[in-house]
Amino acid sequence: MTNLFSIEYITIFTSFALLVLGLWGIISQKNIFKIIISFSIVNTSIHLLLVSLAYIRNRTAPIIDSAVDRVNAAEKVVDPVPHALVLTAIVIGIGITALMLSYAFTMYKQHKTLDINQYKSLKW
Amino acid sequence: MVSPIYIIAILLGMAFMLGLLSKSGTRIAGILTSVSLALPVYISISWFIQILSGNADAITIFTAGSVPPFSINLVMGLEEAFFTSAINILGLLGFIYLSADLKKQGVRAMALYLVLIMGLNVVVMTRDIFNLFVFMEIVTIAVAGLIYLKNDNQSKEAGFKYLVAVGIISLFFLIGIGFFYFYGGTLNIDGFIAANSVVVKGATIAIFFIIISIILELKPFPANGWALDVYQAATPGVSALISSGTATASIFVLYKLLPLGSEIWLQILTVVGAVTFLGSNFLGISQKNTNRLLGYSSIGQVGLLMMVIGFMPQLGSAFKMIFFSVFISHFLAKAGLFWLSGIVKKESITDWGILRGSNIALFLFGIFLFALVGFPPFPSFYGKWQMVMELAGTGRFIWIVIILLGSFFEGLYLFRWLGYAIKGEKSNEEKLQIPWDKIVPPFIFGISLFIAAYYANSMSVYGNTINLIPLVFILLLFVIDFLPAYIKNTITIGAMVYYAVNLYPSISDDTLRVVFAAIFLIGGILTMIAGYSVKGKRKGFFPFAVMMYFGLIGLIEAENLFQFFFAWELMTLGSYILIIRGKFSMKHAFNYMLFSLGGAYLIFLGIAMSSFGNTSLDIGIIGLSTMPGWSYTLLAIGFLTKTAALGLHIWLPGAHAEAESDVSPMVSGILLKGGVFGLIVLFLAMGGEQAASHPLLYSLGWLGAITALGGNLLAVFQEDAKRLLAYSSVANLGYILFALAFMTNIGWLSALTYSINHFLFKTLLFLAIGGVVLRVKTHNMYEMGGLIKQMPWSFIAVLIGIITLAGIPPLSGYAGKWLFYNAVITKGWYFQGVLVFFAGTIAFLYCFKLIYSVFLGQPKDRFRKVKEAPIWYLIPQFILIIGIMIFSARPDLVLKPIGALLTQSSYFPSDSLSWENVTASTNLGYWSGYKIMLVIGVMFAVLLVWLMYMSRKTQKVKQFNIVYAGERPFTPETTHFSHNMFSHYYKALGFLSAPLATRFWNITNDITHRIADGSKRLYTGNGQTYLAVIMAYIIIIYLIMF
Amino acid sequence: MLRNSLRVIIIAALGWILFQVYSGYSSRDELNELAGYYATEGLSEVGAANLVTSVVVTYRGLDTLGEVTILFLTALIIGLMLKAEHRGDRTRLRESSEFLVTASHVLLPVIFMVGVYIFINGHLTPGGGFQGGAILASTLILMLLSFTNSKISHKVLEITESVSGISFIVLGILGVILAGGFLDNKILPLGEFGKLFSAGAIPVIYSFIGLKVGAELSTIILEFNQIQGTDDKSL
Amino acid sequence: MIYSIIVLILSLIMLVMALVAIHHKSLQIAVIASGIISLFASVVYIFLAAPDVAITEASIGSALTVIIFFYVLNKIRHSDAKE
Repeated sequence: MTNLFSIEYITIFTSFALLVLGLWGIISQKNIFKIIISFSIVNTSIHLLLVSLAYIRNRTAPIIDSAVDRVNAAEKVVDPVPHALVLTAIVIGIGITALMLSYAFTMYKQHKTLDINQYKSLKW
Repeated sequence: MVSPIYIIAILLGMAFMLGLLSKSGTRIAGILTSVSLALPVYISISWFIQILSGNADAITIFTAGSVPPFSINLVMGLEEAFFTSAINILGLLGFIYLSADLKKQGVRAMALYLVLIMGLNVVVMTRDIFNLFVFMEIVTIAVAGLIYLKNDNQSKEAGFKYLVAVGIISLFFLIGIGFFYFYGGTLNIDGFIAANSVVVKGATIAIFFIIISIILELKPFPANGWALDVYQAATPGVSALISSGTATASIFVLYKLLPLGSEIWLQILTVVGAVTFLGSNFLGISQKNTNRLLGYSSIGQVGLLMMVIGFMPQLGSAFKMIFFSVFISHFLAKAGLFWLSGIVKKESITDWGILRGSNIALFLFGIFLFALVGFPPFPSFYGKWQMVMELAGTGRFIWIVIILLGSFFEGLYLFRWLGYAIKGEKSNEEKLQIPWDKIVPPFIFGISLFIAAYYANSMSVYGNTINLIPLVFILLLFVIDFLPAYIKNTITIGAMVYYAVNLYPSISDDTLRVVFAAIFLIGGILTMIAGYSVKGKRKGFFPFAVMMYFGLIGLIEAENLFQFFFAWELMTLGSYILIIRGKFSMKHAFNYMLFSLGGAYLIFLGIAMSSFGNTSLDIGIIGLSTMPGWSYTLLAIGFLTKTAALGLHIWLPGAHAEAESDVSPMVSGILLKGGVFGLIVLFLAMGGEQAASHPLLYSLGWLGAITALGGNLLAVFQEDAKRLLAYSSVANLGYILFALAFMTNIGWLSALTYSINHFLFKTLLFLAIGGVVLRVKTHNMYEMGGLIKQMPWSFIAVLIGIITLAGIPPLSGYAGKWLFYNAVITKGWYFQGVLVFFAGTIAFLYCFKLIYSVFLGQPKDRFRKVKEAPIWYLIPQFILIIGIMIFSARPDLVLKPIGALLTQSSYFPSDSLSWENVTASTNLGYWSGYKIMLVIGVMFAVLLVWLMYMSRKTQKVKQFNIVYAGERPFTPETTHFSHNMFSHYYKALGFLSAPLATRFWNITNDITHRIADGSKRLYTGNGQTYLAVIMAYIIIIYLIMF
Repeated sequence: MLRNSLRVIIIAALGWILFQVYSGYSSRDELNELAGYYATEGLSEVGAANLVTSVVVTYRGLDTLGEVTILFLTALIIGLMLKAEHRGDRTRLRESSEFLVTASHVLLPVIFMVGVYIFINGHLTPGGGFQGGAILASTLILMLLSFTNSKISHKVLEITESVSGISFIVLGILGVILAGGFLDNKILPLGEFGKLFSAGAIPVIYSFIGLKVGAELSTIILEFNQIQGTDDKSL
Repeated sequence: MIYSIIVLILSLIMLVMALVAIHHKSLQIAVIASGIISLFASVVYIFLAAPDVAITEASIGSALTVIIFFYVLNKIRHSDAKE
């Protein structure tokens, strides 16, 4: 049970909770702007998940400096790979969010509304 | 060879470079973009060719000077080379197509396009899961940008829905990747597969998220609302890229990632694919918006591809061929159709008549549709065939039914669309604008379909048994379509004569086949002669006429079921186009295609069931079927749709009556025999005489009898001369079915006599009436009358025709009847016999009506000046009359060899007919055609002389020289004697001719459409609902999995 | 009502699935083989002290290329989409406070230098091209805030972006020609571990990444800024 | 242990902020709340020994995203006011 109180358990749980909340926001909010916000929350939650998965207790950041011996670095540092993935994912995330926003903006320009229920000209 | 890494470098480098160009440099940018799109085409194709020919091995491209799993690697193998080639070719052509739109948006839009193609290439080649994610995101974003190109309200909306939906899907993918790495300790796909043997605990959930997101990217039904909106709203050029380009990459990704998962994923994929294929195509049938319709079809095809992948283990070595065939048809045809849609610029498929403004566009449209539905010789035909056969081999019939049902729905809406294009209304003011850059890409894809067809043929197991030369000839006819009709007619007739001469020796020992070959080829040549009367070019007629005849002959030549079905489909396709050429035949041709397609798929299913447990595909295996009840019934119903048995007949009258004057005899006198031949093949395979007590035959006997009665009853009350003849054909085919169902020697003999007779007199009658219709420009008999003076030769032809039809001595119709009643009595089916006999008497009524109201009575004023039918119509008529005369006088010439064959064969050993010179006798009596002819001839001559002597006193009056209580009737035609001629009979018998079948099919059709229309409402248009459906889809698959 | 409860069910079911995943999770104590390799062999192979950098720039360099491409695409598409909005008369923006202007004069070069420092030292310390690029972009924001009437040239950004993008690819190709593969950093000598000029081409590549990311983020911000009508009070 | 408690508190704040971001009527507050989630996430990353990710999340995920959100939001509110 003590395990559950370790950082990575907390953060993973948090990330899942954030994910569920974000998804709830995505399918419950009528405002497109809110949907995009929810989307970015989901994004953040997944980044958090990936970083948590990389964590190993009592280890330091994957940077070899005075604190970490070069020789047995493998026993000292946490996993650098998910960090690299998350770096990429964050940048992709802002790209997609910005794109969604500009779509939302042009849609708003046309119809003067952000209610997703009003955008149903395509159906069936 | 050039390393594939340069594909990335060139495309991406050029995309970055374009930023340096000034905004006005679109011309230069266009050229640079084309060049940089062309280079990857070269690179990937050269790899494909080299690897395929064995000159090169698949290579792995390492990056970062390290090896996987430490660094990302790309692979260029045979499959990758194939898919990147496809994508790059599409990329280049798609750019040419889109260049005008892109130029409008400036240099940046071109950079966008380049990045999209680069992304697709990497998605195919990469072996690293996260790299895959990144480049899939690139593709997503680039597509989202391209959707915006159209820059209208709908495209914005669709683009946003797309972005959100795919965004969510990719987030699930990312979760999957996180756990993939956590549990697998690698990001390399191959590394993971290798490690999977140790069963990585917990990795199943990672794989679940990964594969489910790829499946969702493939737009499974019903979690695909966003995709449909995109297809509808984007510029067609972009939709083509999405449908053929990104879907290609995604399907390959699925194929690449599947080995990660366990076997159960294959089953899930099969179900997902089946649901998608069936559901999407079903909803498509009530769709009118062009691009959305294509979207439905596109999604359906991807579903089929998923099914193919899901069945990978079952398909075994045939997998590659099947996948290739289905894939390439979809890839080429769907892109082509979207491109054409961009040229036509019509939102509704009902407005596609404008396509007729361009022959080349119409031609391309046709082949794309045929390729999608899976008609031979296009690749998907081979693919579907092979797939169905492989599935049948393992007894998966439910899946076959799903595939065929889905294909049927797809055929339904595609052929409705084709109908609108060929026959739909078209205003004269609108002109189809076809710039070269818009037509070149679909043209290249159209040609590629034929090349792909050739490869599919050579990869197919039975492909080498198909004779491709006639197909080449058909293609040649398309090429020379610009020539005048008479030249093409001569070439066609020449080719048919040549074919007949060459064919004869190979089948001469089988009289049965000779008879049918003669009907098909001699009949074909005769009806083609009538075609000389057509002036102008008669575009698009000859290729399809030849296709139909080649299909018919193919049935005879077929040695295995593959050839048989190939020929059957060709025949269907050719005849459909011939029928739709008629002025008002759009609806009827559609009905014809509907029934033909349904019938063809029943035959297909029957063949599949027969093949279960058998190793070969010889035609004889039908008889060895392990599920005889099913295969016999399915095949029989399939063939009966072609012979128009009552209940399945509703397509026939319209199709035959509304066809062009010289096409009606082709489809009525000749084409129907294709169905008869099918029945003969089936019944022979069932075992001939030994199967005589089979319950199926008993019911078919009843069906035949009822069809004979019903057909004649319906014919009697017709006012339309051609419809009358058409219904009469229904009845005659009923006789033939009835006689065949006896399964006795004499029964078959009479059936064959009927077949020959029906060919002779129905071709004759349709030609003669067709000639009349050509002159008087109406089908309604009560508007004609007294034409005997103007058209004496046609009169004689019709007279001979109806005498034969009615079975009045001395002509050969009587011979048929004589044999027939002999057969009925021997068989002992008295009650059915009475029905048929009664039907025969009804035939007298309409025969009389036909000759009386058209040729006799008072001539109409407006027809006083009409000329005799064209000489080209009369020549074949009199050749047919000569044929009837010979057959009537010397039936032994034909019947003796047939009888001998039937008796000698193991099928019908008990012979009950004996010949003595010209006299045939059974234990019930004897008959000599020659003598009867002589006796009746003398009687006829005496009567004629007497009549002529009597008629010298007749007095001429004006037609409407009657008093109607001081008023003239408003429509004097309706007072014509022959108008509503048999109304008094109608009171007594009318209830029998109630259009029950029509009503039944109408209701079925209506219900189907309503259901489709109702379920379509699933796609509410609300992007949020779509997202909820996506999430629900994930949950459902999860529940199935765990 | 029905729709809402359906939504609740969907979310609850997803939560339940995720909970299953969570309860199946147990933390690990060891680096896996791959990460272990990066931590040991990677040092001598790549020579970057920051392991994340060595993974991002070298081993997974293709991902990074894809990533900058995504930003490139995004900037490009947003440019296309908002192009129409730029037209029309731009009302004069309100003058910023003098304090902000003065502070910006001082701060701008500093922040800029910090950005550059971060991406050049990416192989030694936390941070790198993305972070540095983001900081470069933030100087732009500051400029937009303080010099409300300054014209920031799209052209400069575009050229920076194109040139650094092409350089990135050229460096990658050089890797194919001179070293072991696309984006191999050993085209330059690895140098002494821990020094600025070490780890082969990593500092060079990361600089280009930094410039490119900075230019792209700036473009995005600029595009969004240009749709503004009157005031930026909310910032 | 102390780290765990800090992380737990941060997590709780993040979850609360998520609720605020989703359900609060004011879009501005929602944007700020989502920015806070990102910012706190970057603090958590420090505890998770991921300084690179922390910097990135703070600068890109938090700051830039919020700025872009506000640009659009501002424009939307602006045109609302004009109506």
